[in-house]
Amino acid sequence: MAQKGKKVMVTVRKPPHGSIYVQESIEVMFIFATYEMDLSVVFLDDGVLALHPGQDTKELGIKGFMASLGALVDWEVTNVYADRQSLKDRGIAEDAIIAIGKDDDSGAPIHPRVLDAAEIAAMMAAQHSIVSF
Amino acid sequence: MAQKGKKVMVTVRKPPHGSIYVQESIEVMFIFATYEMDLSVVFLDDGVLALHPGQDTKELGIKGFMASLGALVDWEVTNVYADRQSLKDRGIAEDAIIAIGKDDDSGAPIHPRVLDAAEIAAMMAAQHSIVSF
Amino acid sequence: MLHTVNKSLFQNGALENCLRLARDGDAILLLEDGVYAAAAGTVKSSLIEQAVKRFAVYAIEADLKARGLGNLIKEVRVASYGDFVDLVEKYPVHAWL
Amino acid sequence: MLHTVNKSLFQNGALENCLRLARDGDAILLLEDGVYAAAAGTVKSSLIEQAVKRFAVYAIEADLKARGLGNLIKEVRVASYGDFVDLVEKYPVHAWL
Amino acid sequence: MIISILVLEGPYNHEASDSAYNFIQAALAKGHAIRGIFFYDDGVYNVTRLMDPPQDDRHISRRWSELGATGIDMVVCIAAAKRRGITNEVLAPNIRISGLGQLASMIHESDRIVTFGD
Amino acid sequence: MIISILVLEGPYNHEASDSAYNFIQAALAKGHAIRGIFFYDDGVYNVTRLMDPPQDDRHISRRWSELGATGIDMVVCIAAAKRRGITNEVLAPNIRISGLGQLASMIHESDRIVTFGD
Repeated sequence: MAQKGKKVMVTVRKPPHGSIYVQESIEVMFIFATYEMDLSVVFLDDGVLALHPGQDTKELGIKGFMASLGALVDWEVTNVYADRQSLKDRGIAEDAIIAIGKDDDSGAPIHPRVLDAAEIAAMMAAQHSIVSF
Repeated sequence: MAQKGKKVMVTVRKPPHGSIYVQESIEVMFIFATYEMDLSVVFLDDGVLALHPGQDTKELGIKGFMASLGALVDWEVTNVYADRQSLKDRGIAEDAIIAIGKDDDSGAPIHPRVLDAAEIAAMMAAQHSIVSF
Repeated sequence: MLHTVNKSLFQNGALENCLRLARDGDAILLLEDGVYAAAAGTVKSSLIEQAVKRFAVYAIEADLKARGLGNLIKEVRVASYGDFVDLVEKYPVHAWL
Repeated sequence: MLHTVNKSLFQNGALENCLRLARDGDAILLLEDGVYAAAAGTVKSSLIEQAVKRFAVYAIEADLKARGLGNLIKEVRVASYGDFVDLVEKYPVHAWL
Repeated sequence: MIISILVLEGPYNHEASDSAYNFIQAALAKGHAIRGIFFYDDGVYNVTRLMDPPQDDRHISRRWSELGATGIDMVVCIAAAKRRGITNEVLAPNIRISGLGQLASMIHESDRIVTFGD
Repeated sequence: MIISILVLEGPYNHEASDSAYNFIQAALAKGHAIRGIFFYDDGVYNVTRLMDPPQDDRHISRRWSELGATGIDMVVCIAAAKRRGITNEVLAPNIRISGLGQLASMIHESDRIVTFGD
């Protein structure tokens, strides 16, 4: 297919739960992963708050999307990144961020990969298309 | 009427044109003024940008609400205030803010009255109800 | 007065705007994305660390849990929606949207 | 790359977030409430005054007029929607919503 | 105490609807009266009977209708609703479309008004 | 160049719809092709035929329908639309409801995608 490998990025910059953007961005990731795309996902700015450990929306009375976020890898969304500075500013330890799936063989949790701003900027510059939330 | 003189405030903190909040807040002011209320309106934070001189939404292709804002006094919305610091931060000279009507007798333009934060805070504390945009 | 703040302080100025106008003895209720201000150890924690000296600061528990926030600035009072109702009974409200 | 920013810089961190990741030679387009960043003489003007040294900065004319902004930081380039289209043709876009 | 509620944002997209609902439930549990709930700005989207969320999520317009069934006055602003396409054709039960004057009346007849928005 | 557009906010409430429309008009005037316009998040509210703005203001869903009549593919996300109550019952002409896969297709078949939101 001519389009195979077209580089597409989804960026998530909004905080979770106060609005639906993060949840609906995950629905986009799930679908994009089934298409012939070279998909990357970047959580930055308030978007990294979606990776905060221990989130539980039950008392809010809303379904939430933590289950979906924890299953990104199952849906073939594997190139997932988080911005180092955004985590640091928000007091989230890099080794504490939530898992987005498990390794098929070892069962070990898979986490988003933490990158510096310059690495993310370079990756953004290399995309064919970026969709942002 | 028992409720006559109930002190009600409308605060406007969002910037104009990027969203409809300022416009729909003006519709609230117009209606509230026809009820038995002691109505005050305060523009603060990005809300003061609605008072910027020279606004013209024609090229955006949207109707806008500058005509309504310029006719507040005609609709009996007369206690209108703007926050001094918010204006200063945004580079808007106090004597440049738009008129919200004309004096019936002299025809002189009537402007929102510029107040310090402490004066606005005291006024807010004295309200029965505040509706915010 | 009771001031409600529902925006993330990392991205939006609402909390700072609120603190500029709030008066000694006022109460501030953090809800929705506003509860991130209650977290200890962030680049912006000093805002609420200072605020608690002048104001009673509350954060909605259901919103804290939704966001996984357990390590809070210690003077922040965790509040139920029922506590929110009690605050509204005590004070007139301004929402810093 | 072309970065679009549509939020008021007085209330929202989007422009600062954008400037942190933008790379030399990138273009930044201010639109909607984002055009307030182009105004000279505000408490935040230095953001764009510095940015123009590294980036080509544009502001949508219809948005400037809607907001009454005439006194602009002088290196900011006033752009029509047609200019916006030309920028999109030249660069891939990221919207800092 | 008599309370009225102003909701300024649409369902699901912003938490405002949920916060308002949770607040109202707590107020009723404490024996307070809700004089009315007024939907304005994008808040008018709360009341369409056509919404059809996933089965395992809350159904926001149905929740409002159920509150309306208990006698709470549920009002949608006609001007805000018209421009956004919320009409009697799609209105959920126990909710009415009326003018901003109803918000003024709610304020007159309440001890407090609490605003939920974005 | 072939362009697609993603609209994430509802009409009137945010300027996103207007910016998108003005951008598209300029692109068409320059001879570019619009592969499609995709409405997502609150953007799904753009397409209700029931909207009825004041006579002297623009009619946003009618503008989108007119663009659809020229052959531009206008797609509303079904999942986002369902939870918000946008169904075929209220859909304006020349616009269709479909899945997020249509957004993926638009990206595949376009040189650029431009996002308008809040």
